[in-house]
This record gives sequence, C-alpha cells and structure tokens, in this order.
Amino acid sequence: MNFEFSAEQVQLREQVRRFLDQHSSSAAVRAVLDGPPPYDAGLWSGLADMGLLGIVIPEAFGGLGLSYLELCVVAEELGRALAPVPFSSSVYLATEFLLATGSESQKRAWLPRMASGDAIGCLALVEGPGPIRARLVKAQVRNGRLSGTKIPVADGDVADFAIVAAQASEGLSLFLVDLAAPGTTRETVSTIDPSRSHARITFDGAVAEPLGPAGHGWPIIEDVFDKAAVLIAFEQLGGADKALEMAVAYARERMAFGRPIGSFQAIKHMLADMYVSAALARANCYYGAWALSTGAAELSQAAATARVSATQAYQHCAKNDIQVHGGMGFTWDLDCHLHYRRSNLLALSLGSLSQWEDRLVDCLKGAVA
Amino acid sequence: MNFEFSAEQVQLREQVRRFLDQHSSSAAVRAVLDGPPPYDAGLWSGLADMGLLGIVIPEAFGGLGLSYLELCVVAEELGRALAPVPFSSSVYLATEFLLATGSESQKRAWLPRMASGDAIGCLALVEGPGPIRARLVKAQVRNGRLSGTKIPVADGDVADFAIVAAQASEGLSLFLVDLAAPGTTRETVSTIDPSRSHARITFDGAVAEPLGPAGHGWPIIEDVFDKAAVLIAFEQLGGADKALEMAVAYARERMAFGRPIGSFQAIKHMLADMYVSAALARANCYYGAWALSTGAAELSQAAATARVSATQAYQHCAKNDIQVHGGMGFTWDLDCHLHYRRSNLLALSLGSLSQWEDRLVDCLKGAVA
Amino acid sequence: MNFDDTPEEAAFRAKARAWIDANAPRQFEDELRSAYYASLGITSEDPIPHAKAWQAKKAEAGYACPSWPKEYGGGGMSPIERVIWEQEEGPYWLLSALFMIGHGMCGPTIISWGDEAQKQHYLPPMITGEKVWCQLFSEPVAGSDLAGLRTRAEPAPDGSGDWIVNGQKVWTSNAHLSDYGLLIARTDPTVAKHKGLTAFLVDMRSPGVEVRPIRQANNNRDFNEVYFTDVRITDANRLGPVGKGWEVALTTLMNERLSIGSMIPTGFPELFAFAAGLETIDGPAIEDRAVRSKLAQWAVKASGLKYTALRGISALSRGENPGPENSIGKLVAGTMMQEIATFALDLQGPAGILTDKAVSPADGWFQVLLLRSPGSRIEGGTDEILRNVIAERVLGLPGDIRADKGMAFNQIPTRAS
Amino acid sequence: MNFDDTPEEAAFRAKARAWIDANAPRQFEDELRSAYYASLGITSEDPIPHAKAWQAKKAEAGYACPSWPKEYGGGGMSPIERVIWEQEEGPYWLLSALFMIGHGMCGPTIISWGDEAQKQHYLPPMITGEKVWCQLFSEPVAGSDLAGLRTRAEPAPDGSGDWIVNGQKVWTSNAHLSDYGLLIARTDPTVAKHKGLTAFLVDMRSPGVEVRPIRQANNNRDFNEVYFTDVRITDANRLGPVGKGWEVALTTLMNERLSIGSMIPTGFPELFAFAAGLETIDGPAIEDRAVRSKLAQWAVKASGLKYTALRGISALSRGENPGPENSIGKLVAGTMMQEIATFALDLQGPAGILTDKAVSPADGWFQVLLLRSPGSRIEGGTDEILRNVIAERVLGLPGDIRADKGMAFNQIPTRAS
Repeated sequence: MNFEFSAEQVQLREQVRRFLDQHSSSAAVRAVLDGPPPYDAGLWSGLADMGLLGIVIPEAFGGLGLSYLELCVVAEELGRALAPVPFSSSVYLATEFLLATGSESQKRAWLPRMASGDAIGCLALVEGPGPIRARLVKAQVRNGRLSGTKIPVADGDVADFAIVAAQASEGLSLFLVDLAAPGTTRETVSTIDPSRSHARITFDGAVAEPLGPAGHGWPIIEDVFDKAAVLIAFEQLGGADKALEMAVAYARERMAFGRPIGSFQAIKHMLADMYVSAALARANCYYGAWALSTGAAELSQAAATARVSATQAYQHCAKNDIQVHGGMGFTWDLDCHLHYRRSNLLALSLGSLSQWEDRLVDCLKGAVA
Repeated sequence: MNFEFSAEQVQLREQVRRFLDQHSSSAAVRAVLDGPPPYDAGLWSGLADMGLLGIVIPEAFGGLGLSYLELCVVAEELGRALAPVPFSSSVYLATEFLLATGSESQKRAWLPRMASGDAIGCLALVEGPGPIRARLVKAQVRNGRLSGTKIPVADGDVADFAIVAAQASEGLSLFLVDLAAPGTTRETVSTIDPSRSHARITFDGAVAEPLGPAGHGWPIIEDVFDKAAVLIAFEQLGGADKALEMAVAYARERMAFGRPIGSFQAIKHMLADMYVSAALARANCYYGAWALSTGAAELSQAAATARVSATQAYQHCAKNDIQVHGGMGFTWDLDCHLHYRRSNLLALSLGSLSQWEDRLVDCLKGAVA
Repeated sequence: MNFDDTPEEAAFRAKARAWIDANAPRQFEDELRSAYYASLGITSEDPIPHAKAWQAKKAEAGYACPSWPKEYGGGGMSPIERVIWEQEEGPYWLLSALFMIGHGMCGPTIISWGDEAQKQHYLPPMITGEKVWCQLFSEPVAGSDLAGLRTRAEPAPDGSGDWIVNGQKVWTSNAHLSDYGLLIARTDPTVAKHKGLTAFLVDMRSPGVEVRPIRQANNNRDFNEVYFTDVRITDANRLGPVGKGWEVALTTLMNERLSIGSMIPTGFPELFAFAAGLETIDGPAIEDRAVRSKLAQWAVKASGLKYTALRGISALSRGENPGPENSIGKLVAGTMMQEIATFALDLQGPAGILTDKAVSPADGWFQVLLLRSPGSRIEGGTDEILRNVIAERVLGLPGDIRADKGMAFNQIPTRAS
Repeated sequence: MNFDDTPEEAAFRAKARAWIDANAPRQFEDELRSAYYASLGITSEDPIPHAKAWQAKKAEAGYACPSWPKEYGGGGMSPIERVIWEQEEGPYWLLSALFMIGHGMCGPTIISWGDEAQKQHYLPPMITGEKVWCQLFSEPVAGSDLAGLRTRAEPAPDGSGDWIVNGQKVWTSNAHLSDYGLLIARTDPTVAKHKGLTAFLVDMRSPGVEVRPIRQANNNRDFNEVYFTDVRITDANRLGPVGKGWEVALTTLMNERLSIGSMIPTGFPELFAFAAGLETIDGPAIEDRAVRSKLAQWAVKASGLKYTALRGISALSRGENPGPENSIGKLVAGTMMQEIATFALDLQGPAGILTDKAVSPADGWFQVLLLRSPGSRIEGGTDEILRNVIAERVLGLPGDIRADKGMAFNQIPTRAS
C-alpha cells in the first residue's frame, strides 16, 4: 500500500513550486486582478514550456502522457500560487471533454495546440443563476447553428474555442464552437475574483460542430465534472494550505500585549481548526486522486468527497486567514483577500456545495444499496 | 414599552427560587433519577400549596387566575432546578387542553383538582418513532371505547387522566380518559433522563370521553403546543442559565497550570459562546412570553422561535458544562449530566428540533406573504 | 411585558413622526432603504450636502443628538424618547452616518471629559453637522492592543505648553471628510502602557496632518491612514489630564458599545426575501428542507438580536445602563453576515460569482456583503476581543495573563523572540 | 498511489487471515461487530476468560503485540505487517480492549525505559494476556495539567531503598482487573513540577492499594479511583531515573497517540445506515435535503479521518513515524460522535428519548452514544489540549504563557486568588 505521492511526483511538485514562486508571485496575480490583462500570458507560456498543459494528453497528441497524479500535484501548486491563467478551463475541462468524447480529427485539431499553449479551450454550460442541470440549458443548435447565452463562462473571453452544452433534437448535446468565428459575441463580466477572467458569450447562429454522440451530453458532463472536481479540489487544497501558512506565519510574528498573537489560545485554536479542515481535505483529495488515477468505480463518490471537503477547507482557511491578520488582513495590500476571493470563486465553479453534497449522498446510497 | 418582567413577577421568581433551592435540590432530583419514586410528591404538593399548579386556571376553577407571564417565570425556575415533577404534563398540556376545549363540566371536574395537586393530567399523543403528525396517530375510538398504544407518554405512569389523541369517524379527535378505569395498561419505560418519568400506555377498550368538537383534534393540538413550546422554552432557558453558571463557577475555581482554568481563552471563549446562546434564547423566550400573554397573532412564530432558540441553547450549555468540568463533569456525582440528560429530553418533548424549524419557516413565510 | 408606548411616549412619537413627514428628504427614501452596509446611504448624488442639510434641520428643531444637553444644542430627550426618535427617523438615520463617530463617540467623550470652553467650542457645530469628526485611536501596531499605541505627543521645545505630535493612525473612518479628530497619543513611554497616554482634540486641517485613503480588501476606500508630522496642538486642546488618555479612550469605547442604534446588519431579512422568491428547478427554494433549516437557524439568531436590543431599550427606559452584554450584537451579526453571504451565493449556483448589478442575482447585494463581511468581524473589536469582553465583564472570568503587565512601555518586547 | 499489497504483504495477509479463520472465537463475531463504544466487546458471557484465551492463542502463534521484539514474546513484525494484522483481526480486536493499556502504553514505555530485568519480568506475561495492566497517571487535581500530580513517593524510613507511596489516582481504566500498574508519583515537591516526578511499576495486589469504581455520567463503571496508602514499592520497580517521571510519561502519551488501531468511532456509518433505512411520513429520511446535507458534512469528515489514518499507515510503511497530526482523529471523532447522536435522536422524534432496546429505534444504539459521547471529548486529552498540541507541535505556535513556569511545585497556587 502507498497512499502518498511518489518521489518523482514530489520532485515535480518542487519544480513547479519553484517556477510558480517566481512567475505567479503576488505581483503577477495582482497584475491580472487589477489590470487589463485577462490572464498572465507569460506564465501561461511558461507552463506550456514545462509541458504542464499536456500532462494527461497522450504523447501522440503532443502531451506528456503522464497520469492524473502528476496533474493533481500541479493543480495543488497552481491553487497555492493563485495562478491567474485559464488552466482549469483548458486542461481540466476542455481537454477532458475532447479526450472523453472527441473524434480522432477533433483531438488532432485541438489537443496538440492545447498542449503547446497555442489554443485555449473553455466550457460554456451555465446560463445564469441556479444549479447545474440539463433541463436548465436553453441554448440550442438547429441545423448546425448555435443560439443562446452562456454566463458566466470561465475564460470565455480568452478561449479560442468552447465546449458548449446545448439542446439538439436528440436532447442535450455537446458542441465544439470556434469562438473567433462569426455569430459569437463575448464580453468580460466582473466577478468576486477578477484574477480569473469570466465572460458572457452570446451565440447567434454560430457554427457548432458536434462533439460526441448527440443527446448524450449530460452523462459526459457528469464524468468530466467528476474528474475536474478532484483537480479543482487540489487547487482548493493548495489554497487552503497557503492561507493557513500565511496565518501561522503572521501569528508567530505579530505582537500584541507584549507577546506573539499566536500564543493566545483563541488564535492558536482557530489555526488548529484550520489545520484540521485542511488535513481532512488533503486526505480526501488523495482519495480522489487515487480514484481518478486508477479509474476506480467509486470515482464519483471520491470526487464529491474531495470536492465538498476541499471547498469548505479553503473557505474556512481563507476567511480565518483574514481574521488572524486583523485589520491588516482586510487591506487590499495584503494577499489575504486574494485567497478569500478565490476560495469563494472555486466554491461555485462546477456547481454549488449543496449540489455536490446531494451528489455525494446519492453515491453513498448507491454504495450501501 | 416594557420588555422585562414586572417587579411583582421578579418577586415571584425569587420566592419560587428560594422554595426550589430547598425542595428541588440536587439530592431531591437524584432521588427520582436513581430511585423508585416516579416523581417528587413532596415537591409537588409544595408547588400546589403555593398555588403554582393553577397559575393560569381561573379563580372560578380554583386557580390563581394570573397571566402566562407568571407561569413563564415559574417555568424558568423549574427548569433551572430540574424539578422532578409532572408539571409540564399537567400544567402546560392537560390544563391547557381543558381550558382550550373542555366543556364546563369537564373543567369543573378536573381543573380544581389539578390546581390543588390532587389530580395529575398528561398528554397521550405519540405512538413511537417519527415526527408528530396527525396521520401518524393510529389509536382509535369506536363507540366511545379507545384502543391503541401510546409511547412515550410523559408522566403517563403517574397521571390520573390523559388527554388522548385518537382517530374517530370524524377524524383526529381528543378524548379525556380516566387512567384508573379498566382497559388501560401502563408501564414505565426507561429514557435518557430518568428524573422525569415516562410510560407506555396500552388502551384496550378504555372509556374515552370526547374533549372538544370531534374531528378538530389537530388544530387544538397545534394551539396548545404553541403555548407549551413557550413554557418549555422557559424551562430550557432556566436550565441553560444554570448550566452556564455551574461552568463559570467551576472555571473560576478550578486550577490547572497554576491558574484558574477560566483564565485560558479556550475556556473563556467557550463560556462566552454559551452566554451568547443563552442570552439570545432569553430574548426569544421573552418574545414568546409577550406573544403568549397578549394572545398575539404571531404566537406561532414566537413560539417556534423561542423553542428552536432555547432547545439549542440548553443543549449547547449543558454539553459544554460537562466539557468545562473535564473528567469530573463526566462523573455521576456532579450534576452536569443531569442537565445534559434534561436538555436532550426537552429537545424532543413536543417534537424534534427539525419539526420546529419547519414550523418557524412556515410562520415566517406567512408573515412575509 | 408590552411593546406599547405610554401616553407620553405616544405623544412624543406622533410629534416626531409628523415633523419627519414634513421635513425629511423623501426623494432618497427608497435609496436609503436599500443602501449597502457601511455606505453613506446615497450614491445617486453626493451624500455630504444632503447629510449636512438634514442634520442642520434636525438641530434647528431640537432632534439632533437627541440625548445631549439642550444647552449645547442637543435634544435633551430621555433615553426612551431618543429610541422612539431613532425608530421614527428610520431610513433617514443613514444620512447621519457621516456624523456617527462624532455623535456616537467623540461628543459623549467631550461631554464627560471636556472643560466648559471645549464643550462650548466643539459641541454646537458637531450637533448641527457643520463640523465632522473622526477618531484617531488605532495604529498599525496597536489594534486589539490599543494601549500599545506609539504615536507620540511631546511638549514643544519652545516652552509654549503646546504639544508636538508624530506618528501614524489607521482605520480612521471619514478622516478625509473630517474637521476635527479625537486623538490618543503617548506622552510618556517610560511608564506602564496604560499610564502614559493623553487625549487631544486635533484640527484635521493643521499643518503636518496627512490623510491617505486605505484601499480595503473589498476595493472600497472607507477608511484612512492619518500621518502626523510635527503637528502642533495647543494645551487648551488637551482633553482630560495628562496621563489619563486610557481612561478617556475607555469612555469613548463604552459609548461606542452604547450606541444602540448602530446595530450592524445580519443579512437575514434580505436572505429570507431572496430565498422566498427564488424558484429553482426543484421548486421554490424555501421549500427545500436544507434551506429551511438554515433559515430557521439564522431566524432565531436575528430574532434574538432584535429582542436583545429591545431588552436594552427597556433597561434604558427604566434608567439603567445597558452593559457589555451588547457586545453580543456585533459578535453574532458579524459572523452571520459572512455565513449568510456565502450561503446566498451557494443558492445562486455558478452565477453567484457575478458582481455586476445587471447580471448578478439580487442585484449583487450578497456579493457586496461577502466581500465586506470579513471586515465586520474585525472592526470595532474582533470576535476574539468581544468574547474576552463577554467572558471577563459579563461572566466575571479572570483576565488573560498579561505578558507586559507592569512593564514600562519602552521595555515591552516588539518582536517575537 | 495505491491501496494494493506488495507481494510480501499479500502473502503475510493470506497467512494471517488463514490463521484467524482457523482460530478466532467465531461464536462472538456478530456480537463484537455490533458492540457499543468503550465496552469490552461481549456481554453475553463474562468477557475476561475469552479475552485472555484469544490473547494466549495469538501469543503462541506470534501474533500478539505484533510490533514488539520477538525475544520477549512479541510478533517482531514490521509496522505495515502490524497494520495488516490489525485489519485482518477485525472485530476480534475488540477482545484485546482489556489489554489495550498494557499493549498500547505501558509495554512500549517499559521497552523504552525499563532495564533488562524489568523487560524480562514484565513483558512476556503482558503479551500472553496473563497479566493485565493499568496506567496510574491522572489525579483529581491533575487532569490536563498532568505534571501537577500530587501522589507522593518517599524513600522508606527504614533505609531499604524502597519507596512509600501515598495519594490518589483517578480515571484508571480496568484497575479492578489489573495485576500491575504504571505509576507516576512526585518524589520531590521542592523543584519545578516537571522535574520532581518518578515512574514506578506497581503490583496492584500490594497492601495499601484500594480500587473503587467511578460511577460515570452515563451510569457505567468503566473507570476507577485508586487510593494508595503507604504502599511499598522496591527500588527495582522504579522505571527510569529518579526525577525523570515526566519524560517517562511523555513516552507513554506519545505511544497512546501512535496506537493507530485505536481510532474512536464517529457514529457515522451507523447514522447513515439508520437514515438510509428510515421511512418517515414525508418519505425516506435520506431524501430529505436537510438530512442529506448533514450526512454529506459528516461523510467527508469520516472519510477524511479514514484516509488520514491510511496516510499514517503509508508513513509507517515508509519507516516514518506518524506525528501528532494524529491528534486530529480524536478531536474530530469526539465532537462528531456527540453531534451525530443528537441528530439521530432528533430524527427519531419524541420517541428518541427511549433507551430500552426493545422499544428504542435502532436498538437504543444512539442513546448509548449520546450519553457516552461527552466523555470522548475529555478522556485521553480534552478537545482544548488537542488543539494546543496541534497548534504547538504541528504548526509551531508558541506555548501558552505558563503561570507556574520555573516555580517550585509546592509554591504553585492551588486556589483562585
């Protein structure tokens, strides 16, 4: 039995961390948060150069052909570093949709360009408030033309193509849409975390290329979401750990009443509870990583477990990181709010906590029955 | 505006507290908890002598004809003192059913004897696990004869008569059943809090005297439960306050690491949080008392608010009272477990927390609509 | 136990209501009712002139600073009349946000500690809204440990008796709009930290005072840093004796807690309304039992806060002072606000991240709340300080062990060893 | 990352499983599987002889005390073999509850601190189950502050080198069933509290040892008070040097934390099974979204604990020591157990108060849990102590300020001033 990452994977982590320390610094994140660029193009091409955009893409399509465990390691580091790049959209989602259900020619057309960072993909699924449900998708494709409005679309303003969920005559189906082609209008929308770009995309007769069998969109979405949930859980885990570390470091340094504030039990115990939630989330993420990398039957259960656990751990650690920092923690200049924003953003990507709780209980019921 | 008890009511409280300090001491409670007597008969007759069994019973029926505010004051003290007597069954429930829907002759027959402590009433409603719902009542009355099994019945083993909910041809109805008459078998059942006696009562053709209009049982039960919920909330409030006081006193005295444990923030803040929940519960109980005593239209809302708030405050304070006491708190000899038991018992009397949460939201919806 | 006015109270209420009906700036009523937390109330126009105009009007009619002595222009009302006035003023109360520091904290402190000249000079224009005040207490190194502040006030070398102030304050609301500030500075670093402080009234237009807005985590700029560089204050503007600055500060902080009207919002009414109106694909959100359970939990807390406040008002009307029990309001509301905002976003699903009013559910109200709420658990006393206050002052538990007890201020360690 | 055995591990597992199949007391399997928390496992018969018989059988086959040296009768297994053994032993592991203090705590301490004579004398009969051990640490005045213990050991006045012990211990599991105890006593009250302690191995049948059961809050009697009145212990039974009792105790407590197999239950699998089978008038309980939300919350905690333990086993199998991170298991499970019991009763409605197996839903299992659970947040380190351990030893935060730091033990205040 081995329930830890291998020595090679740990080495990969160190390499990625060193790279991100340099290229996804607070200043780099803030340049996106505060400024016009929708993502950090330099960081993106650096990740591409390291091959990290194609970790699970087969070598035949220009990727590294490694396992999901390596991708989990990278995801954790990206979350820790708040990397302001369209990684999750392009790698966890668009790539996975192509791998799961793309035709050979679609894979050939896009995967090599995605691995090299030349093309960015995104998922256009959500159409406003509410849970993620097949029935809530109103966009439709008739005669190969797509109409409808998707909001929010993570990285929709910077992606080259979108995987679009839309109603076809056979039911909910997936389509691949070139976002540079006519019939597509996109505008950036503001969110609680401007360090990750989001768009509203209006399709009005855009050419939509079928992706996978018509009418089978929903089960494919569910499968890809299970995988993406594990990967985003690792991002959340990385963020939670980083927020905890920031809080611990501050509590050891900051003096009040003639002693470090970390010597007060109120602060110590708050930090201990943060550690506990992050440690439980880590264990659950590893469970998810194991299920993802082995293709275990319980992937859905493991994914929902990792997702719920990591979502709450990150929200918990990020909000109390501010609390430990006191007034300073509520300033723009400190990085606490970057994690607070990101923790709340990631909590809603892929659907709300309540929806994942529901899914988890369904899985557990199935496991018992 | 006045949102506190009056000077007279405060005086009543002091008088009752002095009496209970003497007659509902820890030793008295333990005599019932540990011993054969199902309740403290001496305490019961003492309460009768003070007129407290008939506070809201009109003078015409041998009561004091006072307001519900006085009853709230007494309830809080009884809860504080863990009084091992069938007060809630006889006074908050049986009395209220008679007042709400009893015929003149029923009132004449029972109220004076209840006010004097000569007769004890109880409510036989629940028939095993599940929420309190009209449809779950299976007991039935045919031709004036009652059949069915009620469990648990608070004070069912010591009561002289029961208000029984049963299905009649007109629907759920209420009946008054003399428990000494034939066709009734009762046995004491063990519960998490043996300081308050409970029974299983099996009716097999017992004579059942209609109480109130046939088929109107459910709305009457709901009305009486609103009132009883406020009164039991005051018992819970009294218990919560007492548990908090015990914990505070211990934290100030008990030394560890050369200092009182109450100087450690972990303990201080636990106690502060207990205080907060008790203080919020107090405010909500007063809201309930106001609604109860003025017959306000929002009584249901106020009752559910007081009930939910006080249930949680008592459970919170009682469990952390043990925690503050550490190992000692988990011994039989200290009184901490008496409150822990009572808090969990009262949390389920009148139905579960979830059921009251549901009712509260219904009321709030109604208030908004 | 009743919520009814006495006949006198009813008469006062009727009079106040009639006056408000006739005089309030009704054009802002809707905007004030839906204002965001911690704003100056209106954004459709510059709020300052309207705030000052409403304050002046109230002062003229005797409704400004309701409980202050009439001789300085206050309302001279009884505590319960003050509460009635505040209830009737309703949404227009938000127009006073600009004056809250002055009226809630600086003014009462001057009334307690000022000499007659100071009262006559400073109180009337504070009441009429002509002069705006701020409070210069917190420093970067002195937050929860306020008595650890380092801004120095030293006797002017010219022997004039004036004081020369150097240092930095932080988290100063409205400093950029203020005419005066209530300052606590260290006049003797060689004695224990609580003993070496002195209070001053400082003209914010004095040379050497520099105000810089702080960009908060939520990207607002409601607070400021204030830098003092050789700022000269006459001894006539010293408030209270030299070395009694801590006692003066305590008066201010106690008054902060006493300002009953300033209950912070919980977000609950807004959440309930949102959930009640939200149709999901599974039916109305409010029929979802998980939603109901959370609503019920918050409902009893919101209700508990409301009736706790009413108990405080009852105490006032009996002539008693509400105690530090009121700390529970901020403690409970601060946490609730953050939890409610998080839950509201969850209810909205993936679109809950949107902040544009035009596309965000409920006009982005909960997103604003989410980003603002971490501050509410810190400002005016952190959750941890409030629990200490409750434990020590209400429950009588021992104080924390003081590492710096009895130490001269300049001997207290400033770095973790 | 995988859960698979290596070939060697698989071979070991197969061997262990075959031996258990052939030798375990199968007649108790069902009873052991549904045993209550903190029981000796079986109640249908006296558990003691069966516990001893199973232990003796395991010792004969080399499966008792799996990781201890073979020379004293232990299994000499690698850490991972030990874990595999424990997994395979499954429900029969509960039969070892009687020996848990000896095997989990006293034995490892003797292995670390004992001289050869002590090891040879005490370890073999401990391993075979012939001798039962208890741990004599806690005292009425020394719980979380264990080093504050007051039981005295003084040199016998006869100059024999023996020690005379007087004092009182409390919360001693199985003292009434024990042959020996590991005792910490104070041999020098004039030095700092951690410095004046010494460890001893005490024969529980010695004259002057009196064991009295404690009636717990849940009406069980699993623990004892132990009184020492002039109990004589030879110096040969001193464990470790005089004055090193605190260090000996730390070894014991560290081993307590290391005993991975001893994870306390959370109640979650039982709650899930109960909720999954519960039909309410509104449909299956598990379709109620409020129920689902709570189940999901507890599910991820239970899962987190499970995989945290597996991470610990992974560390063992790599030859690393699991650290104090394991404290999270007890902290999380203790609280969960109490919340789950409360919620299960709530699901049962008014009948949730019933404790008779015959009439209580789920055979009264959750009622037993409710009444037992407050103890789980206290025994073996309170929630508060565990948070301190995590904060200080895992996160590296400063220790609490020590009011008694450096004070001679007999100068430490014992009453609140």
